[in-house]
Amino acid sequence: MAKFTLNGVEREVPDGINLIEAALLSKVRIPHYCYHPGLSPEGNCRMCVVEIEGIPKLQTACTTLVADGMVVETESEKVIQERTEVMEFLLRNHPIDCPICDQAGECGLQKYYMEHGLHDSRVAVEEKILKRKRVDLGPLVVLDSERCILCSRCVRFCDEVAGVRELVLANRGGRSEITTFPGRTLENPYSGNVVDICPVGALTSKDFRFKVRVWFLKTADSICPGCERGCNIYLEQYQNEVQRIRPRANPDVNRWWICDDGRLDYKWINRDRLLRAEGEAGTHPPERADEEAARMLKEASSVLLVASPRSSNENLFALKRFRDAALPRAALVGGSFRKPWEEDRILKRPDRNPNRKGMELLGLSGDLEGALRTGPECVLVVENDLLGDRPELADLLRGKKLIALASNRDATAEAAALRIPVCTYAETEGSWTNFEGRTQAFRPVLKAVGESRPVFRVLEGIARALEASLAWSDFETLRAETFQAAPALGGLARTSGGGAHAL
Amino acid sequence: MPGIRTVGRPMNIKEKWYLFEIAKGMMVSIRHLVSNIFHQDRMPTLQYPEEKRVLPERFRGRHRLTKREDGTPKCVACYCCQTACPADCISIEAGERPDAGEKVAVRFDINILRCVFCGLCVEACPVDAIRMDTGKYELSSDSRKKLIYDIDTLLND
Amino acid sequence: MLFDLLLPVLFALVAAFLPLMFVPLLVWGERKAAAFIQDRTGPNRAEVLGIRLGGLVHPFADVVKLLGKEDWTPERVNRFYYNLGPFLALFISMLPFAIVPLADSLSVGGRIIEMRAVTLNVGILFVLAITSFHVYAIVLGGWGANNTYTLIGGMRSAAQMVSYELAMGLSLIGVLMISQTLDLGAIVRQQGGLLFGFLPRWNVFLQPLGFLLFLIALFAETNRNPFDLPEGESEIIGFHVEYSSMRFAFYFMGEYIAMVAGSAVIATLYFGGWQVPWLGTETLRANALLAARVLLVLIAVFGVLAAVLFRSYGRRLRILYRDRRSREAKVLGAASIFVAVLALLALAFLSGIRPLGAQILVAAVQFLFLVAKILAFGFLFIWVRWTLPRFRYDQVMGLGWKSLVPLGLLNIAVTGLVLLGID
Amino acid sequence: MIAETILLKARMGNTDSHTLASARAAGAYRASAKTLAAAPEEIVQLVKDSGLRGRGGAGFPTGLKWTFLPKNRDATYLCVNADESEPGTFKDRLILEEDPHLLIEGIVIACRAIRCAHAYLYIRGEFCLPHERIRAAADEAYAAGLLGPNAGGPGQAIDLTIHRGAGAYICGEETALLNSIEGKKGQPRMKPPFPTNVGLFGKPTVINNVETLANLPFIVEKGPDAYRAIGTEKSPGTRLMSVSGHVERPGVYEVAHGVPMRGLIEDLAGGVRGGRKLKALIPGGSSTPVLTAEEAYAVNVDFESVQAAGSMLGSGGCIVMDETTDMVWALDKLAHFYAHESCGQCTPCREGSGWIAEIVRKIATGKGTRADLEKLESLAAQIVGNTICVFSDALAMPVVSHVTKFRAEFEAHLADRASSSSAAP
Repeated sequence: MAKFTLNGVEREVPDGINLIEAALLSKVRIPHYCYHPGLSPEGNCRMCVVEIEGIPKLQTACTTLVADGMVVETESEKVIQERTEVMEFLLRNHPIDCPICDQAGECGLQKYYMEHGLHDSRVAVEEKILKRKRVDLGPLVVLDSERCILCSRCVRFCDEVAGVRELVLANRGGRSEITTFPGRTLENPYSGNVVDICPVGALTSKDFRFKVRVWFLKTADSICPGCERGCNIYLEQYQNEVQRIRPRANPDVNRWWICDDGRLDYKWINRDRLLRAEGEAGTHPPERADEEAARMLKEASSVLLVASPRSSNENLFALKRFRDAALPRAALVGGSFRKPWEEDRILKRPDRNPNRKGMELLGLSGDLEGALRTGPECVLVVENDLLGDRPELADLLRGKKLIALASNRDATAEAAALRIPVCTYAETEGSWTNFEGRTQAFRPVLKAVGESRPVFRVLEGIARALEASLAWSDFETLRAETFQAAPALGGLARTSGGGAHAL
Repeated sequence: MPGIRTVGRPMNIKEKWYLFEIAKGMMVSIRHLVSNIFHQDRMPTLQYPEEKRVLPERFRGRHRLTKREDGTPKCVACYCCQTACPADCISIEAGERPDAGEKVAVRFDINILRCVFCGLCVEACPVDAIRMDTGKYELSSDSRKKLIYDIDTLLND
Repeated sequence: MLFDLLLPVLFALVAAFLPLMFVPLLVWGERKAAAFIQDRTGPNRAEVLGIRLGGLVHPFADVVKLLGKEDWTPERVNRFYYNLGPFLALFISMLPFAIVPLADSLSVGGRIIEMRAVTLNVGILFVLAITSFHVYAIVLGGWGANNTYTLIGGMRSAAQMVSYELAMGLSLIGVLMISQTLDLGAIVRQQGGLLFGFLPRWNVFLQPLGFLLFLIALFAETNRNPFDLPEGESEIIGFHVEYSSMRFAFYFMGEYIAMVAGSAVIATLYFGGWQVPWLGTETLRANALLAARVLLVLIAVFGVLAAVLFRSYGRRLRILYRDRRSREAKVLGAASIFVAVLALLALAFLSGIRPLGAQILVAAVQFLFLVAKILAFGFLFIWVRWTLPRFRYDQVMGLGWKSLVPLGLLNIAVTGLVLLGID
Repeated sequence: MIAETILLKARMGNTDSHTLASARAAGAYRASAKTLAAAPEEIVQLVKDSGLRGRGGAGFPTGLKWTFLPKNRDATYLCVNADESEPGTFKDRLILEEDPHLLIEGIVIACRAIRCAHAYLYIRGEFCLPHERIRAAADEAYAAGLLGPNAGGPGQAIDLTIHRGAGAYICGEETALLNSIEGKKGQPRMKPPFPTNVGLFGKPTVINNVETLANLPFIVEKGPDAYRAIGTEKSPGTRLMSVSGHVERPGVYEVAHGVPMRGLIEDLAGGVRGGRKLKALIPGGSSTPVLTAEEAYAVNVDFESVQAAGSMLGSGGCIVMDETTDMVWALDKLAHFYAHESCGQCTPCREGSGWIAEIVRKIATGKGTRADLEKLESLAAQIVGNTICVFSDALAMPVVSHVTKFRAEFEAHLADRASSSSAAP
């Protein structure tokens, strides 16, 4: 621990952290552009300068490690003047195109200009240096060189995190530019992160570009469903459609990053949704659908329930309770045949199911094919695209009455005799347990699409139609019951905190 | 009456009689009637579609979108007007401009049925793309659809 | 014989259509007067071949509109009563006209022809009886629409009308005491001659308080402002909210006809009915030729005056409109000139009038005076409506029971005392 | 009347002075041979005693710098800064061209002193002949065993790698030089850590100027006292002064520290060209503040005296400007040089240098306003001391000194000078 004085107040912070982090522990924000907690400090933007007693020149907080007895001023007149001056330099060649810039609203220049600049411009627009606009860097990223403040975060990200040297700062002085090496493109599987860490609108995502102004977005904390890593994300919606995914800092899981596959893994939420319950006789209102499902389950001589490693712990537990309460003779197996993808050393895990571990901890696994071979008359599939993931299962499923609780019109839903719409993870609360056994909660950002309901509500409805007592007053009750019944899940994990920088 | 308090000056006997007050009131209205019969030209009413009021120079009227020199919309689809609009009557869709790597509105609808003509959109516009200077105030139509002005209508006003 | 049969039918038709013809006129007058009182121009857009008659075409356009509107019947109503309401309102309003004498009686070939549909010696009672019936139209409308609000509205109106009927009856007794008859024809005839040598001997001068009470009660009976609570749709829902289209119009026509009928009754009872002031029937008949000449001269003068007015009006129209509407003044001006020329020609060729002709001419003049009096009261109704605010319900009731009834009694007492004194 | 004091230029002047044979004949490598027997600490002490100060510009005591190296280190590098790009300075070129063995001997001594097995010589890309000469000299030294596996004693290698720069002025900055040698973009590094702790390839590194190292043979051979006998107390030894500009005889003159500047200009360089009067003098290379004629005639050629006059002796690049010189034009040249050479890393320098250059050009072309002049001064103040390296200071100081010392000239260039009462062209 190191004791230092910050703005006249003595603080104690861990050794070996820099002044930005140390100040942040005391809720003092030191403005910065080039510094990012996930990258090596460079000290080129000069925005984070602070006054340290005994050192005549202002020091960059990002490169200065806190030391015992240090006396630091972050808001002295000298510091504030220097920040204002740096802002003037940063804005000197910055184009006046906030209106067309996607970053407007979450831009570091805008933010700090309001906080630390507010100077009158001494630059005529025609004096600004013109650079390349709309440079295609790679499949996901577009560069506007004029807007770039050359903080080199993106360059350092590629070097240090992605481990590829794809970006470089070319040229000198006022003509400096971010660019790819000749003949290369920015195409590493984590390239989207440079858009997030870009403090200005220089790097924009091709996927999100011009779609929505950021101030219209509503955000919720969520978890990436792409693989069993369980990266923390922000889901952002506008007009009840998910517009983009951004990583949410969690030093224990994904640090500040997310892979590009995860970043783009939201389009299915907006597309091909099952809006109403559909049976062989047409569409049903929700209660009718539940009754229809109950009738099919009751009439069948044998029933198989299929759980999914993509369901939340709460929904899996609800399914278990449903079996116990309503269909005690039914078999219940869990599983998925979603093809694994290639693991990498950064974030991606081979198993593409976000809740494999949770399913196992809840005691739901087993031999699906074997269970199918026993010839159940009716199969209830919950959030599991069996046929889409493994078309060869079609033979085993043939002749069986299939009920699908599905969010999208996937192959399984299409093949089902009755399909009931359920909410995706973007519309409900829930939790997934990642491969390390860390149970993380996600929160809804969308209103339920169409007539979809959370899985446990549908199960409640079917149970009611089966005259079984199964009801939870609210989601919290269900969650509490789940964690009580499965202590192995360990309850919701807390982030170890730190480094959750906005800029 | 319980709960109701009469506020105001008390009436005198003559007023309480009411008849005299009625007569006074009747004289007022008949004065208007007679003078208006003989001086119809002094009435403020205009024979509207034929006669039109001379509008003040800075009368705003409904919106229009301005163009660049090459005829394309000045609008850069920044959504500032949409953000500023208290009536939520503007909806924009942005697209890529083929030339300079900039944004342009490919769809720009003003639902004039919702518009309150406050002019905040004009205030908000950073590029002087939307103006309320057409002086057009005759906005009736026989269908709601026609009252949602699209970008072509707004550009050619 | 045929004549005896035809005459009542003729008068019945007159009694039925005369008030109906007043309706568009009054509607027009209502709208136009309201506009002018409020410094507006009022209706003037509807036209037939460019002729607008200052908005007189509008009532006809309104009828077309009302007929064209959806005639909607609420669910679960008693259709019979629902439909009976507006019909009653219209029908009952017309009835008083049947007994109002339109002119002095003619004597043709030794036969006296009374100028009214029904010669009834209990005329006043008939009027009172019939107007009481109006309550049914309203209650039926309110109740028949199967809507609690209309029911309440209907009840409210019924209470109002019943209350004021009493005051109305009391105020009439003074007239009856003076005239000693219930026959309207006799009452009108009594009002010939002069009072103190210069005033027409009209009951209004003998019964000023009675007239005032009757007038107020009449306003209340016809549901006109300031007693138009039944009509206050937006503030206190009236009995007719569930009516639409022509059935709704029936109620309104009923109101206007009641207004006309009321005006006729009040003119008959208090303003000498068909009596021409200062000129008795005999005097007029004796100077029929002179009267005819004066009349023709007046027509010619008015024709020329109108033509001059239309000319200046036409100039304004031509500036305003560049379509057929600008021709209106020309057409009307020509028509005025034409009428004036006709009148002058008639004047030139008029050399004498036969006795029967004199009688008919005088009857026509008297009828015109009656119409003028009715229109004057119609205008009073309109004028009051656009001047006074509406009474609150408690004020309506208070006025009726606590002011009008005692005053009516007082009027009777005073009249009685005066009559006693004269005797 | 002053004369040159010859220490470094002793062997120069012959057509073959750059060859090993010629150098050896004149006594080269005697000093390095002497150090073979000495312990490294002794050599360091020797240099410390001599009071030798760096000739790169800052004048930091060389011996002291060497002692900053950590005691326990597995490898040490010596980097020779031959990236002489400062406008007005061309003394290192003289050594490299005329007496490269003097430098190589200095390198060998330094390597022994700091226990360095591998020295890097970073030479300016545009130096073609110097590169050729030092390369040839190194080859000769290798052939003679003066460099190579056993140059530092049995089994003690001293290797020399000559690294040719690509033409960036900033690579004369020591950490940018390190980056450049490492193959990265030539951008200065954050300090701390200082190169003596984390330098080339992450190892402790000493970076010395060519002229500094060229002093070592004399010190080793003649001893620190003999060295201290020359020059002033705080600035011992001689100084290679590059005199350029409006003088009759421009060139490199070796003078003992402490001689009057007037003597250097008038006696050695032949006075201001054409008998004109001196107007201004840049004493230590383009990045040092300019001196007026009076100031210039009052100073002596040593660190303290020039510093007292508000400038720096820097790298000894004396630029003489006579009375016909347009100071605005002069600053315009300087500003554009610095705008062109800013590495673009730190915000104030990247944006400020270009901005300053633009404004100076604006003033120089008669389009400037009083507001521009004020902007110029404020911008210069804004960039001083706010960057990773001292490049921005190197620009800001000349700007400030030019504008304050020759303000009237700047005001005369302004477009709106009429509005100013104080402007008197």
